[in-house]
Amino acid sequence: MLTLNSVACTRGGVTVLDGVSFELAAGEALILKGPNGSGKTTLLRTIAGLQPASAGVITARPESIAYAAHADGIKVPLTVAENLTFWAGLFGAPNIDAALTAFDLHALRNRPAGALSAGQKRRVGLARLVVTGRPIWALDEPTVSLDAASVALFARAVSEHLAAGGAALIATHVDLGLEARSLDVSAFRPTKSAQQNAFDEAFE
Amino acid sequence: MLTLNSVACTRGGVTVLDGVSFELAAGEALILKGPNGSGKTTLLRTIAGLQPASAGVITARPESIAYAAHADGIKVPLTVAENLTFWAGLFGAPNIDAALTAFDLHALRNRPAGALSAGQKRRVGLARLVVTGRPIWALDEPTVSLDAASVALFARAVSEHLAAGGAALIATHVDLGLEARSLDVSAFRPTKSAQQNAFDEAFE
Amino acid sequence: MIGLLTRDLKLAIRAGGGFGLALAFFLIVIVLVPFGVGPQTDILSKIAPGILWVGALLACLLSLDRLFATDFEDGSLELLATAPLPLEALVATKALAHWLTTGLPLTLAAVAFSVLLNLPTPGIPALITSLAIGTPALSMIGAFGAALTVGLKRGGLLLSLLVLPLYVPTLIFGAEATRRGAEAMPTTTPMLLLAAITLGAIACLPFAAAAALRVNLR
Amino acid sequence: MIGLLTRDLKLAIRAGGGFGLALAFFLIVIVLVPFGVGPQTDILSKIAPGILWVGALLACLLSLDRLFATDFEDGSLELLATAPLPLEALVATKALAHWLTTGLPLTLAAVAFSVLLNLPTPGIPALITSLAIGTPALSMIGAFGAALTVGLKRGGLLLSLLVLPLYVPTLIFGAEATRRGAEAMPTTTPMLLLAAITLGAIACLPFAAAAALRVNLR
Amino acid sequence: MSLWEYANPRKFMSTTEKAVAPLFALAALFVLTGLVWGFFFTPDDFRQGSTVKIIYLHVPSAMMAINVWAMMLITSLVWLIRRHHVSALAAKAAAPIGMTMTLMALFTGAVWGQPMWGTWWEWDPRLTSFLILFLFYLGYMALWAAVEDPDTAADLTSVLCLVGSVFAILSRYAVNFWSQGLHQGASLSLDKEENVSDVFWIPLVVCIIGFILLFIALVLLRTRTELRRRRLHAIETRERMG
Ligand code: HEM
Ligand SMILES: Nc1ncnc2c1ncn2[C@@H]1O[C@H](COP(=O)(O)OP(=O)(O)OP(=O)(O)O)[C@@H](O)[C@H]1O
Ligand SMILES: Nc1ncnc2c1ncn2[C@@H]1O[C@H](COP(=O)(O)OP(=O)(O)OP(=O)(O)O)[C@@H](O)[C@H]1O
Ligand SMILES: [Mg+2]
Ligand SMILES: [Mg+2]
Repeated sequence: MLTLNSVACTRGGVTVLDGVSFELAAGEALILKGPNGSGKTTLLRTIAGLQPASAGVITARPESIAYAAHADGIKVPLTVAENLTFWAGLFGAPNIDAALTAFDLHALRNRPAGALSAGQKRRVGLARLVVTGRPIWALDEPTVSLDAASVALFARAVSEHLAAGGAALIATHVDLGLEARSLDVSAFRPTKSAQQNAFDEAFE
Repeated sequence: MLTLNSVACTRGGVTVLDGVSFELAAGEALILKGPNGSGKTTLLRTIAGLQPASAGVITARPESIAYAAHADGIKVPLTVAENLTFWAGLFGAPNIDAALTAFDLHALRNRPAGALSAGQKRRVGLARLVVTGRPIWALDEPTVSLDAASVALFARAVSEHLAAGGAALIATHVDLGLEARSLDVSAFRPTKSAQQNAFDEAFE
Repeated sequence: MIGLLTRDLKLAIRAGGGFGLALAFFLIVIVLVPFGVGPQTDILSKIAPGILWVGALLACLLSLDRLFATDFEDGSLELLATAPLPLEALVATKALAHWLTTGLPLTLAAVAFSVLLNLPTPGIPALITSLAIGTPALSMIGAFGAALTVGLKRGGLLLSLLVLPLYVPTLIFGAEATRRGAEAMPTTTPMLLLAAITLGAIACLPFAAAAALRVNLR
Repeated sequence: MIGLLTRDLKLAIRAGGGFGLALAFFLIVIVLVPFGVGPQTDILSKIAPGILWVGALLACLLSLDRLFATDFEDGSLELLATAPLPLEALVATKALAHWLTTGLPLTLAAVAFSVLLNLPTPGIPALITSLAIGTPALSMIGAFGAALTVGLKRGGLLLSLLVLPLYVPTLIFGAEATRRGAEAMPTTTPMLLLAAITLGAIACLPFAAAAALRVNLR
Repeated sequence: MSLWEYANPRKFMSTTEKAVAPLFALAALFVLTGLVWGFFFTPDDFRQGSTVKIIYLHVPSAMMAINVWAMMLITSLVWLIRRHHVSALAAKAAAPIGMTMTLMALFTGAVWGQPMWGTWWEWDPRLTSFLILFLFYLGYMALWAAVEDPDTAADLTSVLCLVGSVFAILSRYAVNFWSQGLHQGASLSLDKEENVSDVFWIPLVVCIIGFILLFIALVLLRTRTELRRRRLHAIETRERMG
């Protein structure tokens, strides 16, 4: 579903990853590991199409990726249901019930999002993924602020998504209780020379 | 150092915790546990003095509490060193070296905070605690986005703080590798009648 | 797109005021000017077309700052950029929402305000027509400026520095049309020019603004 | 407090411009007004005192919006509220930083701008003195308004709605002093009244603003 | 050999290294000749007296003010289409020069206007459009200053320059519509019949050539500086990244 072929990503003019290659098939999840600052967020943003890869090719069906960032994109003046309905309308989903059920949000549906605790807000952010109906989930530390029960909910949602033929790419520092391959991005640190090259050959 | 005596906290007009009592002595840490939405953030904010307790008494030396919230309060246009120096000046700390060392930030000191990854930013936020020089740390999910090595750094910083006669109150969902008492705040859910009472007796 | 429009309108209303706020600001500016320039009615009625138009411009400006910034800060803009909606449509919709909450109420209420400044009666229809034709351009140009400055922490003043010079043609033709109306002269030429600017802005600027947004999200 | 002041100034400068931006905005307003009201020098020189003062007011206003909002959104305001600095001092410092980046450059550059609008020469010292005395009040009152609206997502317009009426006395005395200066009349009375407002604002409003901040943080 | 070769920073640096100093010398020669000739060896105008001599500063700076913006437009387009760093940095380097030229035209005009029209400032369409041009320069430079990342800044300012150019032309048009002015029409057209006489004309042309040379020299110098600054930024970033 998603293929990366020796992709390089830059952030603020510096190459942070180089030569990333992997393949993600339907029904498969891949956990991105790596210490802070190793470039997980940069890689996910590149795959989501928010920034161009500075080298290599990313192959995926267009508009097949649902991205969830560090920030949730929740509008605090709107209620939970209004937030999700907005995304549902945008992605052409028929309704939001499946999403509410997946993340146990029925009780909170009419709360303004500003009156949620950190973990509850995160659950709303994750519920958006279900609403997009896209096959590849690209998630950046999805379980931040979640309690154990919610992490289990999330793991179940991912498993269901995979069972339905989706795929998931998850950057995380904690154990999610999912059985999946994992990939340590720190292996793709650019060599000194590659960094030099991509960086400012034009200016020497 | 810090004593709570049947404290009740409200959030958005609803009592979320009632009858919270505990004592925190010097050199001691207390982990606040509880599912999402159980009121940990509310309790910490109340203790930090940002909102009044609706019942009960909180006893602590004035200005003894350093609070760290979900948000870091980092100015992205300033560098790491400038950010910390600002707080050092405000709290009267002589320099920021100890803080930089505690969270391994020397290499990042001249980076603009906007060019940090999520975990690096979090480390800067935590380094502020060292700079405050206050004895009681009240921390709201401090290890969000941190990798394993940084969590260990954090645990060491807390241990050192405790060994130096400080105390810490930490709300978290994950295991920090600290040996400390823990307190489940969901035990303090208000009874139906208490809630009714605090909520809108004035309107009945 | 309709979903986005209703969301933006809902947000504007929940945040207090929505439609009323731009009006109130307009009213205040119009009340302040006599305090500033003194109460002589003849001078006031002479400068009325200009003041009304400058007031409309400033009312637009003040609400522009946060047009994309709130979405940028809470992360929705990134998510919207990966959604099936093209960014050009996003910009156009945002500009439309902005116009509905500022330009439109201003146009509708202009009659009342023109009386406050003693605008000669024949100028009133000209004022209303010119506002109706010209304010969409103000919103669209403003959206472009907002897209340019979305990543900046304190974009407010910079935004106005970028946007106000772009407002000059609209202001000139709008105020001129009103003045000609007030002096019972034909207003066709400035109105046509105003319409041309508006159409041009609506046709081209969404693309420029979307390009700026893409760069800022990178 | 000095730390806070330098931090705020640094942030204003890094965000682009700092001192220059308010000036540029002021310049633009002064250019826009003739576009609106027409190029006749006699009318312009008559309304010059008012326009200059209204322009100063608006330049203040546009940069107020984010005075506390950025700190609120990134969480620093909560942390500052628990710091050893009393909130009153915080407010006063923020207002001072705001004045240094808007009121002060405006005052210094007012000579050049008054030439553009053909303000009669004897009015120029009066304009500068009145701006020097009056703009601190604008910043302080504005800080109060910003403290009131800090929790709101789109505070810009609402803020101006709250603040502009509070600006009326300052505007009236300031413009009056300038006008009297331009007509070579004595300006002592309006200047004294202006000074009284400024002193009053500086003495009392930090407390009101700090109270508002405390409520908004709760 | 393609022209684009010079868009390579290294090539650009090595080529211009030797060109800058001679260009400055040549520019100085032309400007000084033109000014001295104009100031001391032309007769006084029969109506305007010796004040007319300010024309030798006024007209060249006014022409350059417009042409610099045109050059920025072209280099911005080159950056957007071909992504040559030199092009973007040349636009950045030109802006302050253009702004200075605009200010100079405004200032010499004001100094001239005082004896001629009796005021320092008049809302004449030509003067007003220069004020607007000044604002465009200001906005452009402020945007460069405000955006941290150099590539982002280059992209944003290029888009602004593009849109701004369209609106600058519109404004020029609108301003003419708004007020009929006092200012002179163009006198440097090829149709010499209605022009000022040769005595004034030749030194003026010399001055104009001098200003163009001066601009080229300054832009090359400043572009070199910007390239070096960019490189420094790159090195600093890499250093900080460790
Ligand atoms: C203060 C602002 C002024 C500005 C911005 C300004 C702008 C310009 C510009 C752009 C040109 C070049 C026109 C061209 O070559 O087509 C020009 C030329 C000229 N200006 Fe001004 N001007 C100003 C004031 C004045 C004043 C006060 C006078 C004198 C009364 C004056 C007299 C002239 C003359 C004689 C020319 C030469 C026209 C020609 O033959 O090309 N200008 N000015
Ligand atoms: N705007 C920027 N400019 C320059 N460098 C940046 C910028 N943003 C991030 N970086 C750097 O790029 C590297 C990769 O950052 P990224 O956010 O991808 O890391 P990450 O793996 O997601 O880390 P974390 O686990 O902390 O979220 C880091 O070293 C970071 O410091
Ligand atoms: N502004 C508000 N208005 C009304 N209710 C609120 C508001 N903010 C939070 N709440 C509610 O108060 C309760 C306590 O919230 P709090 O943020 O203290 O929880 P928490 O224990 O910190 O949760 P988490 O682990 O998710 O951070 C939650 O049920 C939440 O929904
Ligand atoms: Mg990350
Ligand atoms: Mg919490």
